[in-house]
Amino acid sequence: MTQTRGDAAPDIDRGVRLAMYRSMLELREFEQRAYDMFMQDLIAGTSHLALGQEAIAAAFGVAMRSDDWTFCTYRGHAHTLARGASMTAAMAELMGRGKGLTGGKGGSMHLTSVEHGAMGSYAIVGAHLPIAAGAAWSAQARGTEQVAVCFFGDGATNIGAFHEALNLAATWKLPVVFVCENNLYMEYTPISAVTAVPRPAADRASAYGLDPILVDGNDADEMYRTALDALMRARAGEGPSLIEAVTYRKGGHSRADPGTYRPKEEVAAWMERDPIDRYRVLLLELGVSENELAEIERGAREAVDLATEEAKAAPLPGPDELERQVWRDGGAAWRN
Amino acid sequence: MTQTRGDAAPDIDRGVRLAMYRSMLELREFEQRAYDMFMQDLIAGTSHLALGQEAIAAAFGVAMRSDDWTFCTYRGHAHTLARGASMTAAMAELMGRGKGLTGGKGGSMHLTSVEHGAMGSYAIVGAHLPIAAGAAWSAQARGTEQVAVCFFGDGATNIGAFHEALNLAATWKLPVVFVCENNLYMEYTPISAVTAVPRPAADRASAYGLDPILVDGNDADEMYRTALDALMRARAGEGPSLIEAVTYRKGGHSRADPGTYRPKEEVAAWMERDPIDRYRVLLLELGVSENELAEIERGAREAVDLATEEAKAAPLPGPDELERQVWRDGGAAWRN
Amino acid sequence: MAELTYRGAVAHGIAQEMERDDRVYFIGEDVAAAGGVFKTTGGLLERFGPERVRDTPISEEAIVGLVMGAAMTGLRPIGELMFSDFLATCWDIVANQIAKTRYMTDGQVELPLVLRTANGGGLRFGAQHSQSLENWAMAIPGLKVVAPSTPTDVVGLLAASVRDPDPVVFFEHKGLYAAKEDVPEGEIVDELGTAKIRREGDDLTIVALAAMVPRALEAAELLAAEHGISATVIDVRSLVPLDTRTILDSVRHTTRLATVEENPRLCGWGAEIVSIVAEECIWSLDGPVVRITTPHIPLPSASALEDLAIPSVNKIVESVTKMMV
Amino acid sequence: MAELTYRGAVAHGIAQEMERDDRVYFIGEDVAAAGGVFKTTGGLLERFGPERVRDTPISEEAIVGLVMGAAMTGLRPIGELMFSDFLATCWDIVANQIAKTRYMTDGQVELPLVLRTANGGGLRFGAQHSQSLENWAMAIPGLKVVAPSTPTDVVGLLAASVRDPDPVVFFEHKGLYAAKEDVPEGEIVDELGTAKIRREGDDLTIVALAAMVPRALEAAELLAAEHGISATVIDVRSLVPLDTRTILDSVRHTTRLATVEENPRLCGWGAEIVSIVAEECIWSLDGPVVRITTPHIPLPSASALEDLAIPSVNKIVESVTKMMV
Ligand SMILES: Cc1ncc(C[n+]2csc(CCOP(=O)(O)OP(=O)(O)O)c2C)c(N)n1
Ligand SMILES: Cc1ncc(C[n+]2csc(CCOP(=O)(O)OP(=O)(O)O)c2C)c(N)n1
Ligand SMILES: [Mg+2]
Ligand SMILES: [Mg+2]
Repeated sequence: MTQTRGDAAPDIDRGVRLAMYRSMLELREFEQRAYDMFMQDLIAGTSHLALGQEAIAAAFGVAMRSDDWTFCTYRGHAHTLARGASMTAAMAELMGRGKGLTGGKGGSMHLTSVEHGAMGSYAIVGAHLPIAAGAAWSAQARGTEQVAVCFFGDGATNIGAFHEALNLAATWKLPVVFVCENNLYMEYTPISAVTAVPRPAADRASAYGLDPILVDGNDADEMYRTALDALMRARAGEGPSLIEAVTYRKGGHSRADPGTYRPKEEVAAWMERDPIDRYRVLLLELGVSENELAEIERGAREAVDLATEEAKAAPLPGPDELERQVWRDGGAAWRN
Repeated sequence: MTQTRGDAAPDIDRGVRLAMYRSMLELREFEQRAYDMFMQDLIAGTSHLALGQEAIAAAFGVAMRSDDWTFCTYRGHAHTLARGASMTAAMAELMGRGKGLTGGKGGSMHLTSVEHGAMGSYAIVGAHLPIAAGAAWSAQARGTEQVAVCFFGDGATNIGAFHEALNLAATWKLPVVFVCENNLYMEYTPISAVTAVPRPAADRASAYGLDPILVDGNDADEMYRTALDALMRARAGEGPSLIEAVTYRKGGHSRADPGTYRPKEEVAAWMERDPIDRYRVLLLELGVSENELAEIERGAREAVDLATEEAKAAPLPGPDELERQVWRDGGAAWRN
Repeated sequence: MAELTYRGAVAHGIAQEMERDDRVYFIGEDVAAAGGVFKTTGGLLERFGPERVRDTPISEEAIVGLVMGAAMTGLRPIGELMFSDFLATCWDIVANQIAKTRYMTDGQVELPLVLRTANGGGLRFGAQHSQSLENWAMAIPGLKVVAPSTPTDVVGLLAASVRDPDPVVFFEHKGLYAAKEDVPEGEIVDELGTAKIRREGDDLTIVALAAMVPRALEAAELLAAEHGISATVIDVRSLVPLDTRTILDSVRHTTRLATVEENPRLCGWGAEIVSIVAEECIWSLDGPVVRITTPHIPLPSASALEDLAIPSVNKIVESVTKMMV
Repeated sequence: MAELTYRGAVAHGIAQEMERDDRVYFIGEDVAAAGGVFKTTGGLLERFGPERVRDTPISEEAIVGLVMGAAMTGLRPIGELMFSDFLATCWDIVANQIAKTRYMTDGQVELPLVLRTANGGGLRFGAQHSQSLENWAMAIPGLKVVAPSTPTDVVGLLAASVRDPDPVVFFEHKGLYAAKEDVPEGEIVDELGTAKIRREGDDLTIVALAAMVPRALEAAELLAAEHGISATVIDVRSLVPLDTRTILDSVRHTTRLATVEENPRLCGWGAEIVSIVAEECIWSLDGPVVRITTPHIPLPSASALEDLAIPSVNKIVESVTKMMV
C-alpha cells in the first residue's frame, strides 16, 4: 500500500524499532492471556481484542510525546497499554478487581489511565472523535503543542459523529490525528457491504479538505513514519490528519464470536501478514540477533505473567465503592 | 455555474415554463404576504421565508410526479405549496387557525400536505435526510418508482444525519434526490466560516461515491433540467443524487432577523440575480407576451389575496383539538 | 406447546408477523447474515430474503430515520438498535420526529413502526451497554413503550406492537434472553396497555417490569415464607399505554405499594406510578410507599459492584420488610 | 443595583466568569459574531476575542464533544445548544459520555463544563422548538441540572455552574428572556442545590421551576385573595442536586403539595418530588397531592392551543382549589 507521507523519512532508530517490537509483544501476550482467562471464566462480561492489529497502537505509543492524548474504543486494551498504563491494573480491571485501572467501574471497554495520557476508551461507536477534537482544541487554545490521537474502526466512519468531528477539526485546524483501523469488518458485517466507497476513511478525506492517507497497518515501520509525520504536522499547527490503516483481527469481534463469517482464504492470507512475525523477520534482516529478540520476547511474557499474578491477588472492590466518584466530592449524592 | 447533467437536455416546453413562472410567483406572493402579516402581528411565532430561492422549489414542483414525495425544512412554505398544497390552508396554519394544514398544531415550521406528497417540514436540521431515505427505501421495496426529494440548507451538510443518510442511500441505491439549497449562510454565520470545503455539498459527493452536481439555483430552467435528470435516474434504479443549488435569501434568516451581517455588495449583486426577474426576461425573449405574463402575475396575486381572506375568516382551533391526534385512535390517552 | 427461549421468541415473533403481512420489513446492524449479536434474529434472512431482512451500517440515525420514512409510506418496518444505550445516538429522530409527527401533522402522517432494542444490565457490560432506558421513551409523548418479561409475552406483545398503528419502542431485556417457557402453538397476539397479575396477595402490591418481574416473584415467595407477608406482583409489561386500573385496584385492595425498577432512581416509571397513587388513591394507602431502584449512578462493570447496584431478591425483601414495619 | 433582563443576565454571567478565569471558553452556533439568536451573548466576542468566543457549524455532537474533550484537558468550557430540543441530536455525548465518564474512570477524568440551552414554550415555535427538557437531564446520573427563574439567579447560578467541578446542564427559559429585575452590583455567585422560598404560606406548598415560578406566585396571590388559601411557593432552581430538605420541611408545615411543571406529564421532576414525599413524609400529608403539568402531548404551535397546553395561572388556581376541597 502507498500514499504514506513517511516514505521519504529517514531510517528508524534501532532503539525505536526494539521498543515497538517489545510493545507489540506485550500487547499480544496481554490479550492472549486475557483471552485464556475469559475462557476460564476468570474474566466476566465481554472483551474486544486487537490481536493482529498491534502495530498501529505500538507505533503510535512509541511515536507520541508523553503528554499527548490517546482516545480509543472498546477495543482499547492495546492503545491504553501502549501508552504505558499498568498491565497489572489493566488485567485487574478485566477481572473486576478493586485495584483495576478504573477500580472495577469501567471494565474492559473503558480502560483509562490519565496519568499516561490514555484519556479513556469509549464504547459507543463514534462518540470519541468529537471528544478527541475537544482535547485538541484545548491544546490549541492553551498553546501546549499537545496532540490528541483518536483510534476507531472502519465501521465508525459511517456514523454521524465521524463527519461532525472531521469537519470541525479541519475547519479549526485542530491538532488531532484520526486513525481508522480498517480491519475490514464492523462486527460481523463486511465494511464493504455497508459503505458507499471502497476506502471508508481515505475516500472521505477530501470531504474535509484533507489528503487521503492509506497505509499498511500491519507494517510497524510504515505506521511509525506515518504517525510521526501526522503528529509533527499537528504540532506545527497544520491541522488534523485522517489515516486509514488497513489491518485484520486474528480472532472474532468479541469474546462470543468465533469469526466464522470470514472466508477461510482471507483469514489465511492475513495470518501470513501478522505484524509481529513480519517485524521479527525484518529485525533479523536488520541485524538484531536471535538472542536479543528472544530476550525481548521473554521479557514481555514475564511482564504479563507478573501482571496476571498480581491481578489475581488483587481484592474485589468493596461495597462502598458503588456510590463513589459520580461527583468530584467523591460521592453520588443528588439531594440534601 | 456548470456541471449540471441537464446541459444537453432538450428544450423545455412552453407550458412547463409558464407553470414554473406561475409557481414561483405564487410562492413569492404568498411569502411576501405572510411577511406583511407577521409584521402586523396577525401571525405569531417565527417564520423562515424562502424569498429569492423560489426557483428550486418551483422547478421540482413542476418536474416531480404527483405521487413523489417532498421532505423539507422549517423553511418549507415554498416546497409545500409547490406541490399543490392549499394556500388557504397554509396561510390559516401560519395564523394558527383550526382549518390550517395541520389544524394549528404544526405551524409555520411543520407545513404538511400528505395528499399532495408534501410529507412534512422538519425543524431540526438534518433529521429529514434519513427520513426521506426511508420513504425511498419503501418505494424501492414496493417497486413503485416513486422518488423522495429532500430539500435542506448548506448548514445541514455539517450535521451527522447528513452523512449517515447519504452513505446509506448510496449504498442501497435508494431513489432519493438530496437538494442542498446553498444560500451561503447558516442562520447568521457564513457557511464558509464553519465548513472544511468550499462547496458544502458538491465537495462531499465523492465521499458517497456520487458525482458532484453544482447548479445555479436561481436559474429555473437549469434547476428544472437538473431535477428531471435526477428524478429519472432515481426512478431508473440508479440511486440517489446530491445536488447543490446555489442561491440567496432576499431577507433575513427568520422573522426576527434583518440580515445585516451580509455585506451590502453581496446582497446587491444577488438581488440582480432574482430568479423571478431573470425568468421574466427570459420568457419575454422566448416570445411570451407581456400581456400573458401580466395575466399570470395577476392570477398569482389574486390566489394569494383569496387565500388570505379565507384564512382570516377561518375559526381558531377548538379546545378539544388540544388532545387529539397523538394516536391513531384520535386521542391522547396514555392510560386506562 | 413448545419450549422457547426469550431469545428464540424474538425471531419467532418477527417471523410470525413477516409471514402474515408482507409490509413488515426488518433492518439493523448485523441482524441479517449474522442473525444478531444476541442471536435473536437468526434464520430470518434465509426465510424472508435480503430485501426484507437487511444489514445496515453503524448509522443509528439512518436506521431509525429509514424506519420512519418507510412507515409513513406504506411499510410496517421493524428496526433494531443493538443496545438500548444507542437510542441516545438517534434520540432526535425517536423523540423529536417519530413521537411528534402524527400530532404535528394533525394525523396526516401515520407511523406503524417498531424499534426493538436490547435493554438492561447484569451482564457486566459496563455503563454504556447496560442501561434500562424504558423511562426515556415513557417520558416522550407519542411513543408506546413495551417491555416483556417472558417468551410468550415477547411473541404476543411484539405482534401487538407490529400491528399497532402507532410507533412502539420494544425493550427486550438481555438478562432474560436465556429464559425458557412453554409457548402456545399457533399465532400469539397480545394486547398493549394490559398489565398482568403474576401473583395474588393481600398485604402489598409489588409492581415490576422485565427482569425485575422474576426477582419480584422470588421475593414475594420469600416474603410469604419467611415474613408472613402476602404480596401481589404486577408485571406492568406496557408503560404506554399504562394499565393504571389494574395497579390502582390492587393498591386499593392491599393498601401498600412497592415498585421495583432496574433504572436509576430519578424520574423513573416507579415515580410516575407512585405519583398516580398519591394523587388518586392516597386514602387507600396504609403507610409509605417504597421505590426499589438502582441507585442514581452509572452502572459499574465489575460483577461485585453490578450485583450491588441492580435490585436483587434480597434487596426487595429487605426494603419491603422495612417498609411494612 | 442595575436593572438587567434575564437575557442580558446571560452575557453578564458569562462575562463575569470569563473575566475571572481565563480557562473559560464559550462556543456555539451563531453565538459569537451574531451574539446568539436570542441575543443572549452579544458583546462577548468583542470583549474576549475570537479564540475564546467561537462560532461552530451546525454540529451539536461536535459542540458537546468538543466541550467534553476540552474540559478533561484543562479548559472550563461553556457550550451553547441553541434550543434545548437539540439536546436530542447530541444526547449520546451528553447522557452516555459526559454524565458517565467520571464514574467509569473512577474519578480520573474530571469534566468542569456547562451546557447552556434555551428551554421551554409559550413562543408559538411548535413541538420541536418549545420543549421543557430538564427532566431528560435529571434522569441521567452524573449530570447536574439548573433552571433559574430570575435575572439575578441566571448570573449567580451560572457562576456556580461554571465553577462547579462537575458537568452542569443549564436551562434558560426563553419565555423569561424579557423579564427584568434589579440585580446587585459586583460579583454574584450562588449555590447549586438550593431551592428558594419565594412566598411563605401555611396551607399548601407549591413547587415550581423556571417560567412556572412567576405563574405559581401569581396563582398564590389569587388563592389568597379569592379563596383564602395561603400558599408557600418554592422555586426549585436546581433539580440536581435537589434541595429536598426545603421541600419536605415545607410540606410538613403546610401538609399539602402541588407541583407545577411545564414538561409533559409522565416521569417529570414533579413525579420525583411527589414520590419522595410519599416515601418520606406521607403521614404529614392531609390529602392527595396534585401535579399540574402540560398534558402528555407534543406542544402545538397555534396560540389558541399552546395557551391551553402549558399550565396557566388559572389552571393552577383551579387545580389547587379542586384538590383543597
Ligand atoms: C453507536 C453504536 N452502534 C453500534 C455499536 C455496537 N458495536 C460495537 S463494535 C461494532 C462494530 C464496530 O466496527 P468497527 O468500527 O469497524 O471497529 P472494530 O470493532 O472492527 O474495531 C458495533 C456495531 C456501538 N458500540 N455503538
Ligand atoms: C440540529 C439543529 N441545530 C440548530 C438548529 C437551529 N437552526 C435553525 S435553521 C439554522 C440554520 C440552517 O442553515 P441552513 O442549513 O443553511 O439552512 P437555511 O436556513 O439557510 O435554509 C439553524 C442553525 C436546528 N434547527 N437544528
Ligand atoms: Mg472494523
Ligand atoms: Mg443556508
